[in-house]
Formats: sequence, C-alpha cells, structure tokens
Amino acid sequence: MTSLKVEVAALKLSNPTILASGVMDETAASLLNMARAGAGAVVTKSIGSEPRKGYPNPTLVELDWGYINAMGLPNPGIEAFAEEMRLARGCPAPVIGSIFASSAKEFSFLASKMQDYGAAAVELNLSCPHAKGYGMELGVDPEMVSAVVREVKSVCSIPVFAKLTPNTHQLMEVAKAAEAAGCDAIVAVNTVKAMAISVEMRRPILSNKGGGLSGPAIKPIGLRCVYDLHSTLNIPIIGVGGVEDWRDAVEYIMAGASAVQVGSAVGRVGLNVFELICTGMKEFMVREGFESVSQMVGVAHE
Amino acid sequence: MTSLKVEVAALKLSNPTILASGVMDETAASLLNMARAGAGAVVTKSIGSEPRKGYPNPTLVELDWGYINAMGLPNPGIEAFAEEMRLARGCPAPVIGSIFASSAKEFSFLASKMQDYGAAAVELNLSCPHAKGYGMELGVDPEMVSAVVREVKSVCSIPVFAKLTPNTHQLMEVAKAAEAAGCDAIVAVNTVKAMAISVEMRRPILSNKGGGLSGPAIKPIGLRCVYDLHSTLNIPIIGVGGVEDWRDAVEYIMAGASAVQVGSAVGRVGLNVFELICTGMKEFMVREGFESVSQMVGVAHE
Amino acid sequence: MNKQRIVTITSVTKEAPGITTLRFHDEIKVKPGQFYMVWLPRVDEVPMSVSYTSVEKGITVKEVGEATRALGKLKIRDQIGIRGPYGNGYRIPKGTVLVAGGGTGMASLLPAVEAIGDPGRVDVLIGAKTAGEVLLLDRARKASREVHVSTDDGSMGRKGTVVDMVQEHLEMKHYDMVLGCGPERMLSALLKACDEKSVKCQLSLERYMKCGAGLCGSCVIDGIRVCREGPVFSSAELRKMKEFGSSKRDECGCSVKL
Amino acid sequence: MNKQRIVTITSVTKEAPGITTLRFHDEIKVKPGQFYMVWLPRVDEVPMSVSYTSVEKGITVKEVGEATRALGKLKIRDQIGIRGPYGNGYRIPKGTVLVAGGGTGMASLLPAVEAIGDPGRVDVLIGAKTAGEVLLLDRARKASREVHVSTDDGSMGRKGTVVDMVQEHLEMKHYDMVLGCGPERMLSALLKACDEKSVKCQLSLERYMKCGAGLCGSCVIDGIRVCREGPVFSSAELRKMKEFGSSKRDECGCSVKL
Ligand SMILES: Cc1cc2nc3c(=O)[nH]c(=O)nc-3n(C[C@H](O)[C@H](O)[C@H](O)COP(=O)(O)OP(=O)(O)OC[C@H]3O[C@@H](n4cnc5c(N)ncnc54)[C@H](O)[C@@H]3O)c2cc1C
Ligand SMILES: Cc1cc2nc3c(=O)[nH]c(=O)nc-3n(C[C@H](O)[C@H](O)[C@H](O)COP(=O)(O)OP(=O)(O)OC[C@H]3O[C@@H](n4cnc5c(N)ncnc54)[C@H](O)[C@@H]3O)c2cc1C
Ligand SMILES: Cc1cc2nc3c(=O)[nH]c(=O)nc-3n(C[C@H](O)[C@H](O)[C@H](O)COP(=O)(O)O)c2cc1C
Ligand SMILES: Cc1cc2nc3c(=O)[nH]c(=O)nc-3n(C[C@H](O)[C@H](O)[C@H](O)COP(=O)(O)O)c2cc1C
Ligand code: FES
Ligand code: FES
Repeated sequence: MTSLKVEVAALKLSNPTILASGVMDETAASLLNMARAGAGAVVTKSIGSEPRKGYPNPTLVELDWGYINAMGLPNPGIEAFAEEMRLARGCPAPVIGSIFASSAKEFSFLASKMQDYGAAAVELNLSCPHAKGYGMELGVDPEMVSAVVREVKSVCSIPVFAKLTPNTHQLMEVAKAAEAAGCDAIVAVNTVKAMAISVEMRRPILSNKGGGLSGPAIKPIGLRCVYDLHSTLNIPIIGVGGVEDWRDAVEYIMAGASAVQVGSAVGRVGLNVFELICTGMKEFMVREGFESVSQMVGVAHE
Repeated sequence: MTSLKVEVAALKLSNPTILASGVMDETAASLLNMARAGAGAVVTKSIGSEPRKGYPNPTLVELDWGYINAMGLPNPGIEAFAEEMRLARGCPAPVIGSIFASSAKEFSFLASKMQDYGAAAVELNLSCPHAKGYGMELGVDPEMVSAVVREVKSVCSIPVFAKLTPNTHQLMEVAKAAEAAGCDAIVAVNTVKAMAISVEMRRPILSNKGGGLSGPAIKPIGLRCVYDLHSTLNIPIIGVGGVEDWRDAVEYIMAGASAVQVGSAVGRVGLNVFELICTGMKEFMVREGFESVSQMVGVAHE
Repeated sequence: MNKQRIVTITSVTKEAPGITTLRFHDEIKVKPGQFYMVWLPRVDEVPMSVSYTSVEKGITVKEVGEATRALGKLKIRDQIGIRGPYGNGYRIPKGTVLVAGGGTGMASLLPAVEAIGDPGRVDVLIGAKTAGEVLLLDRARKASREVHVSTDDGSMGRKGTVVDMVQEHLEMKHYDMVLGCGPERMLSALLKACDEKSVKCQLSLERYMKCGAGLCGSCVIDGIRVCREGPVFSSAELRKMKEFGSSKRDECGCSVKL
Repeated sequence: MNKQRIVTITSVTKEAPGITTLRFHDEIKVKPGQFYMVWLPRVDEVPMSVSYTSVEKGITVKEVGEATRALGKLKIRDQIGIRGPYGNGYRIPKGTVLVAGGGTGMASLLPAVEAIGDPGRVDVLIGAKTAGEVLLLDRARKASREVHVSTDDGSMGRKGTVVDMVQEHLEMKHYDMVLGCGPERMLSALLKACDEKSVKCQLSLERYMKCGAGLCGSCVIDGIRVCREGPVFSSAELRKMKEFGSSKRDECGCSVKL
C-alpha cells in the first residue's frame, strides 16, 4: 500500500505538501480552505507583536518564472490573531504558527501565544529578506539564531521550526546552531533577495525597492540548500522554493526534505496544486516501487 | 547623437555589452568571433596556473529559465594560454583576462602574466561557486579579497576587476574591501549555488552534484546586487546575470552598472545577442532622450 | 503570468466631477469584469476595473484618495504601469438581463452589457448620488433596451437607490439574470432583492488588494480570493459568505465592519 | 531549451562486434544529423548522433571507452538520460546525392538518406575496417539506388577507403551534393576530393563536447561551435577552417594534433 503520510518532528501529516507562510493564510477561513484543497499542513502568515500594514503597493512583481514580493510582513498582530486561530481549530490539517520578531524575548512571547492558541508547531521566520530589523537580519548570525531557538524552546512544548534564508554563505553554520539549540526542524528556504526595475519609469517597481524572489526560478537554489543541509543535520528538513509539481516535490524529498512547502504555486498553478502534487507523487511512487515518502527522503545522497 | 560608447575603469568600449567569462572564450578564435558578433569587450575563460580538465560530464543542466553548470574551471593553464592571447592581439574589442587561484600570490602571478600577454584588464574570479579551494571560498571573506586585490594591484598597471558572488550576505563588505584595496571595478554576479536532481535516476544530474545557476532566473538577484553596490561604492560596477535583451541591460545600467556581461544568452539567444541588445538599447535611448549610456547609469536611484 | 507593462495615455475623458476615463493601447485580451493593477510610481498601485476592453483599453476612475486623485490628474502622453487582467469576469448570460450599477460600478458592467451584444434583452439601471455623477449614460443607452436612472437627491431620474429600481423591475418583468456592481451595502440589498424573486445574479465585489494575483490573501472574503475566484460571484456563492455585506479586512488583515 | 529526460530502452540491436543500436521512445522531433547528449549516471554524458529519428528514436554506439562500453552493455528496460537534439543537422539536398560514411558515421547519415525519400537519386558508400564492422547495410540498401562497401582489409567489398570510392564515383557520375560523416582524416580527404571535382559537400564533425548547448566553447573549431553551428558544415565553411583535419582541443582546451 503506497502511502503519502509523513511524520515531521512529531507532526503527523496526511501528505507531505504544506502551505508556505505568507500565502493565503492570514485568516482562519483561508487556512481552512487551503487545508480542504489538500494541504497536509498549513503555516500561518508570519505574525508579529503589533498590527502591521506592510509596505504600500506595488508589493508584487510577476515574472515568467516566479514572483518578486515585498509585502512587508502585514499582519493583524498576535492579539487579533487569537480569533483566527480559534476559528481555525477545526482545521483538518495541522496549523503551524509562523512568527517574526526582532529579539529572542519577543520570539518567545509570540511562540508561547501561538502555543496557547493551539498551534501544532511554531515556525520562526528568521529569513524575511526585506523587513528592517527582522528576518534575515537576525537569521544570518548563528549566535543570534541559537539564542532565539533556545529561548523559544524554553517556553514551548510544541515543535519549533526555524525558517532560514539562502542569502548567506553561512547557512550550514546557522542551521547547525539552530539544531544545537534544540530546534525540531529546519525550513529552507525563504525568498532570495531580488529587484525589478521599470526602464520606462526609471525606478524599482516595488515600493520597497528590494524584494524576495520565489517560484520556479529559485527551485534549484532551495534544492541545493536542502541537499547540503541533509548532509549536515540530523533533524528533519522541510523544503521550500519553487515547488510547483510532483517532480519538484520529489526532487526536494530525494535531496533530503521530509516534507515540502508550497507558496507561489498557489498563485501560478491554483488551489488544486496540493492535490496535483499528491496525485503525481503517488503515481510515481507506485511506478518506482516506493511505499512511503520516508523511503524517498535523501535517496539522492546514496 | 545617441552613442553606445562607454568607458569603464579606463577601458574604452564601443558598446556596454561584454562577453562573460566561461562562455565561448577559451580560444583566440572564439574570442575574436564574439568580438565580431558585436561584444564591446570579451572576457577570457578563467585561467589557472596549470592545465585543468574540469569535472566529468554532465557539466550542464538546461532549465526553462536558465542553466545550472559545473564545468569545474577547465582551462589550458596560463602557459599554454600565452599562444591564445597572442593570436587574439588583433581583437577589435578589448580582451579582459579572467584568472582564478587559491592564494593572493598565485593571483598576482597569473595577473602579471595576463598583463604581459596584452590583456586590457584582469578579472579576478573570486566567485566560482563549485571549485574546491577557489572562487567563492575566498570571495566571501573581505580580508582575503582585500589581500588578493592589493597583491594583484602591486604587480599590475592594467585595471583590475573583482568578480564577486551573490551567495553571501556580506557582498557589500567584500566589495568595500576590494574597493579600499584599489580595485578598479566590481563585476557582479557570478552564478548562484544550485542543484538539479533526476527523480528517475534518484541522484543529482551534474557529476559534481552542485553547480551554479545562470540565466534569466538570476536576473532579479544580480540586479539587486548591482543596485545595492551602486549605493555603496564609488568605483564602476559591471552587471552580470541573466542579461538576455536590451531591457535587461538597461535595467542593470539604471541600477548602477556601467556595462553588462552576457553569458547564458549566448546559448539561449545566439551569437547575435550582443547586436540585438545594442540595437534595442539605442532605439530606447532615442525614444527616451538619452544621448549616452552614462546618462542612464544609476538613474533608478534618483 | 501578468507582467507589468508601461502604457501611454491616449485620451482623457472627464465623465463627471472627479470621475475620469483614461484610455491606452494594450494588446492583451480582457474579459468584461476583469481588472488591472494600475501603478503610478511614487504614489500607489490600485485595482481598477477595465471599462473599455477593446485594444484601446480604458479605466474609469473615481477620485476618493491619493492614488485616484493622482490618476484623475493625468494627461495625454503620461504613462502608467498596468498588470493583469486579473479576476474571473462576468459569465455573459443568455436570456434577459437586468444590469444594476452604483457609482463607478458601471465601469465594470458596461463591457459586459456590450459583450451581450443584443440591446433587445438588456435593461440598465444606474444609481448615483447626484445628477453630475451619473456615469456612462450614453454608452449604456447604445447597448441596451431601456436605461433608468436614480439619484439620492432626485436631481436626475427618480429619487432613491438603484436597489429600489431593481425591486420594481423584478416585479414588473421577468429577467433571467441580474448583473450588479457598486458599494457592498447596495450589493447586499441587491442579492436580497434577487433572492426574493428567485432571480440569479452575478455581483462584482471590491476588497483591499495587494498582490492582485491570488497569493497574499489580503483580498479574501470568507477565505476566498476576490482577486482570483472573484471579483464576480454568483448568488449561490454569495449566500454562503458570512463576511458579505458585513465585514472586510483592512491592510493589516484585521476584520473591520463594512 | 533542451531539458533532460529519462527514457527507457525498448530494443537493443547488436549491429557488429562492439557496435550497438539502442532504441527508446521520445516525442521531441529530431532532424537528421542532430545529436543527443546521452547520460549514464555514475559514468559520463557523451554526444551521440540520432540514428533513428522517428518517435522510436535510436542511437548507434561504437565501444571505444568507458561510456560507450557501458552503453553497449545496456539491456531492454534500462534507463538513460537524454537532452537535445542539439546541432544543425544536414540540409536535405535536392538533386543527386552521394553519401559517404566511415564507421559509426553511418548512424548520423542514414536518417538523412531516408529523409531524402527518393532512393532513385542517392548512392551510398560505406567504409569500415573489416567486414564485421560494416554498418546498417540493409537500411542503406532500402533507401538508396546503389550501396558500395569498402574495407581496409578487403574482407568485404573493395579493399581500400571510402574516399577512394568517392573519387571513383565523382569521376563516373555527376552528383549535386556529397554528404559525409566519419573520422576527420577521412572527411578532410573527402573535402579535397569534392573540391577537385567542384562538388559541394556537407560533412559532420566530432569535437570534445561538454555542454552541448553552445556555451562552454569546448567543442570549437576555429572559434565556431560544432555543437551549435555544426556538427554539419558546408564545404565553403570547412575550407576556411585552419583546424579542420589538423588539430582539435582536449578537455583542458589545449590544442592537440589530430
Ligand atoms: C476589483 C476592483 C475593481 C475596482 N474598480 C474600480 C474602478 O473601476 N473605478 C474606481 O474608481 N475604483 C475602482 N476600485 C476601487 C479603487 O481601487 C479604490 O478606489 C482605490 O484603490 C482608492 O485608492 P486611493 O489611494 O485613491 O484612496 P485611499 O485614500 O488610499 O483609500 C480609499 C479607499 O479605497 C480603497 N482602497 C485603497 N487602496 C485599495 C486597494 N489597493 N485595493 C482595494 N481598495 C483600495 C479602500 O477602501 C480605502 O478605504 C476597484 C477596486 C477593486 C477591488
Ligand atoms: C556530434 C557527435 C556525434 C557523435 N555520434 C556518435 C555516434 O553516433 N556513435 C558513436 O559511437 N559515437 C559518436 N560520437 C563519438 C562519441 O561521443 C565518443 O565515442 C564517446 O564520447 C566516447 O566516450 P568513451 O567514454 O566511451 O570514451 P573515452 O575513453 O572517454 O574517449 C575516447 C575518445 O572519445 C572521444 N570523446 C570522449 N568523450 C567525449 C565527449 N564528451 N565529446 C566528444 N568526444 C568525446 C574523445 O576523442 C576520446 O579520445 C559522436 C561525437 C560527436 C561529437
Ligand atoms: C506573497 C508572499 C508572501 C510571503 N510572506 C511570507 C511570510 O510572511 N513569512 C515567511 O516566512 N515567508 C513568506 N514568504 C515566503 C514563502 O513562504 C516561501 O518561503 C517562498 O515564497 C518560496 O517558496 P515558493 O517558491 O513556493 O513561493 C512569502 C512569499 C510570498 C510569495
Ligand atoms: C558554462 C558557464 C561557464 C562559466 N565559467 C565561468 C568562469 O570560468 N569564470 C567566471 O568568472 N565565470 C564563469 N561563469 C559565470 C558567468 O561568467 C556569469 O557570471 C554567469 O553565468 C551569470 O551570467 P549569465 O546569466 O549571463 O550567464 C560561467 C557560466 C557558465 C554558464
Ligand atoms: S490581492 Fe493578494 S490574494 Fe488577492
Ligand atoms: S560543447 Fe559547449 S559550446 Fe559546444
């Protein structure tokens, strides 16, 4: 019997596709819809301490092979998000609470809130490439990452995931620091620092100028990170970046991911992307004689 | 009169398109053909101290939006390359000698050879993402880069360019170190660390496993680097990464590049890519009232 | 895939005080009811329904804030960025159709009226605050059997709301479909009126849009993307939406009363 | 854009000792004279002419080293990776055609003979070391008027080289075009023979290939990409090439005598 079920850091998922943070996940109803569409788990929008409008528009550039976005971490704030988490209680798939903060203390405050709200796990956004004082500004420093993870672990009993940035040559050091501090899984990768310029308007298109590249363009980059992380770490890895079809997902899994997250493809492919990936993956597994996803994890290293 | 002429660190070019290192530039005849095809300057394959076969095949993966390559710096070695440089003497466009080495001493040895051979400038490959002991292993360390540039400058009177990697959060620090050490221009960027896996074969496709991503996929990444470098540096910047048409080239120039290099597009578009870019750029300049390329440099910052 | 393109304004028409139609050339096909994300550098990027869907495209902008005021000041030869079209658009109905537009809602509806292509089976009802704000009247007349106007202050047509007129028309005649666009309170009343008479409708909603492309989730109503599954929804879909007519999300994603 | 795809061997034919044809299904169209980059995991990726260009594609491999020996050992249901087709291919000539193949050169030439589609105007000359290595004889006979064979040891056909036969044929008959593929020394003599009789030719070259896609420059002859502008070159192009018949580049890019 071929099964898509996976277990990632004590989380049991019906399949290895997870909705990535920041995409259709700011409200309970959205999260529920994405779970109904077939996601094995859903990650919330990254939530901070206070309500935040994010950057003015334009916040998105469409490319043939992906998007550049600089949303600027808009979110209703952790207090208002209590209500969304309450409404999401009946969600058929585990809800992972993503949070961002500028200090270890703030991270642990938000994480314990997410735990109280019933999150199945907490994902630390240590990797947003375009928010001053947040995200990758912390996430490229192994000591800082270690401190954040340690602090969060000290207040949380749910699994803690660290979401890391590919925009550094120190990814392995950062990931090892997170692992040593007790992190339960690594999520790799967030978007890659990028920009688009309108030559007629003679200026960057995004209001924030810089943004983060996602989608097919970064799949080879994310895949490489996951492959290298798998050689380096003992904790599970969740692969993100340009997963658009079953083949992308299987590439990530063979590189060493225990599950994958899907963001841009929700726009580029549609809400049925989770279902399409799962159907294709299952057919592939039957064809190739894999009975479980875990049998495929990391086989590209052999 | 609209003119495409540019001057980059004392090099006079008939137009701002330069053949990037590693693409059709291992022999004198190739370099001459690319200059005849319309390149404003040509950079040689990166040359080391000894002949080198590079990695076994597969060395290239084609994607819809670019390539992943791990050639492994094949080259005939600096001694044998004397003959190619001699044959390239009559080249209608300046020939820039690219070199790679594992120490400052070796870099300066190769650079003075290139100068003796008649190179118009020397480009230091501090950024190859997949050769052990070379390239980005040195190029992410500001002190190392500073030492290399200083040493090369001490033996060279021709302009010295440092080609840098986007695979680090320290690009600005590295570039500033190069500038402070007397570097004449920064070339950004080399390829982005990447991988492709064949799910049927259950393994990475490239014999070296990891490789470097080039082509349209990385244009937004290179553009962002150039934009940030322009805010940081006073020396000229040469933009590289996914330049495929005049629009890409103008984006880079508006971001702050004084010229652009073209690599993957020689395969994806064809040998006429230089001519196509120049024609389109000239039409754009006439339409928009720019008389010289230098008038466009960095205007996206205003 | 909807790449940004820069278009040049070829005509500027003042439809009413503070309401301007901008025309420009763009080859990419648009269905009635779809919208662009319209970029004005240094100002904002905002969603705008396509009010002319031929190759010479158009948008009809009502000045309500910074971006719309800046759009209202544009002149021929000025440039704007557009990406899109986004959204589903109206399914062009068979049979007899009643079209009800409030304010700039007409901008989104008129291309649908024209796409029906048979004036004999379309009646149009236009609601506005006051006579000066009655939009696109001549264009509506050309494409339909009857056009009726209502204004809040009675300065043109009958005094009252467009929903009052809809109720009367549904009493008087049989329609196979109602198309509506306008303020959500009006749409909510419109849905009720249609449901009472068991007439199907398609209503076009507005929500705060950031990406426009179905990613960010800022435009959701009951978790459904107005920019992608909408902006046009059927009565069947609307009836299930708890937030319809009652609440929306602000820029932070907080729920606020309409 | 030539993405890697994994294909499954559907038939294995031993053409001669150490020469094997592998067939597999691939939808992507190929022109006669084009080649694939063929990947055998853990071994190598090497260029191989497409010897069957229908949907059931084929390559015909002569064992000369590690990769070709490994290819020669494959069985039905084994998998290989292919990318391509790369290269320009033969321009299918009008008029009468003389086709001259040495060794596995026939693999590249036969699809061109078949594409001419008119046996009445094609003569084929096959050269080989010895009788056992004469390749694809039956297929050549079906698609042409006359087939002649030469072997170095005289064990089949006439004793001598294929170039000797070409010279004789050009003396005897008029041909509008010669197509040739084989070792470069043979091709170089072939060009000379054609030039003497002022007959145009198209010859397919081999050079060390890494990327196959026109990027790395490892395959260049006189700065021209054999993988892209070639592998088939016209007499006019070949006459200008200083390296033709005299030198090539090794894996490091060093010039070495042929
Ligand atoms: C699908 C759709 C189609 C639309 N079509 C038209 C049209 O054809 N003609 C027209 O005049 N208007 C149309 N609008 C409304 C238009 O987008 C807003 O009036 C405009 O964004 C206001 O911007 P502002 O800077 O002028 O006002 P602001 O002062 O910024 O805001 C005024 C109000 O406009 C709305 N608004 C502001 N920004 C946005 C945004 N990014 N997305 C959605 N609403 C926003 C908010 O409700 C806000 O309270 C449409 C909206 C949507 C969602
Ligand atoms: C366009 C083209 C079409 C070809 N078509 C055919 C064909 O239809 N049938 C066939 O049997 N052979 C063909 N070859 C030759 C074939 O590619 C080589 O025989 C093969 O690569 C040898 O690999 P090996 O590991 O067995 O031998 P090795 O021991 O590695 O090398 C033996 C010799 O083969 C050549 N070679 C090795 N690797 C390459 C490479 N990557 N690119 C080019 N040459 C190489 C070199 O000259 C080398 O000296 C073709 C070559 C080219 C360039
Ligand atoms: C519109 C948008 C918003 C995003 N917001 C967040 C966020 O709030 N927190 C976060 O950790 N990642 C965020 N991301 C990054 C994604 O979660 C994901 O890491 C990235 O997009 C790569 O995956 P993809 O190629 O599947 O989109 C966002 C991405 C997009 C496109
Ligand atoms: C096949 C190939 C070989 C390359 N070899 C080199 C090299 O030897 N030295 C170097 O500095 N860069 C090398 N590069 C990187 C290019 O010079 C360039 O920085 C990169 O490809 C991005 O530009 P592009 O998108 O225009 O290709 C190589 C790139 C490719 C595709
Ligand atoms: S505006 Fe982003 S999902 Fe609709
Ligand atoms: S093999 Fe690389 S250019 Fe021909």
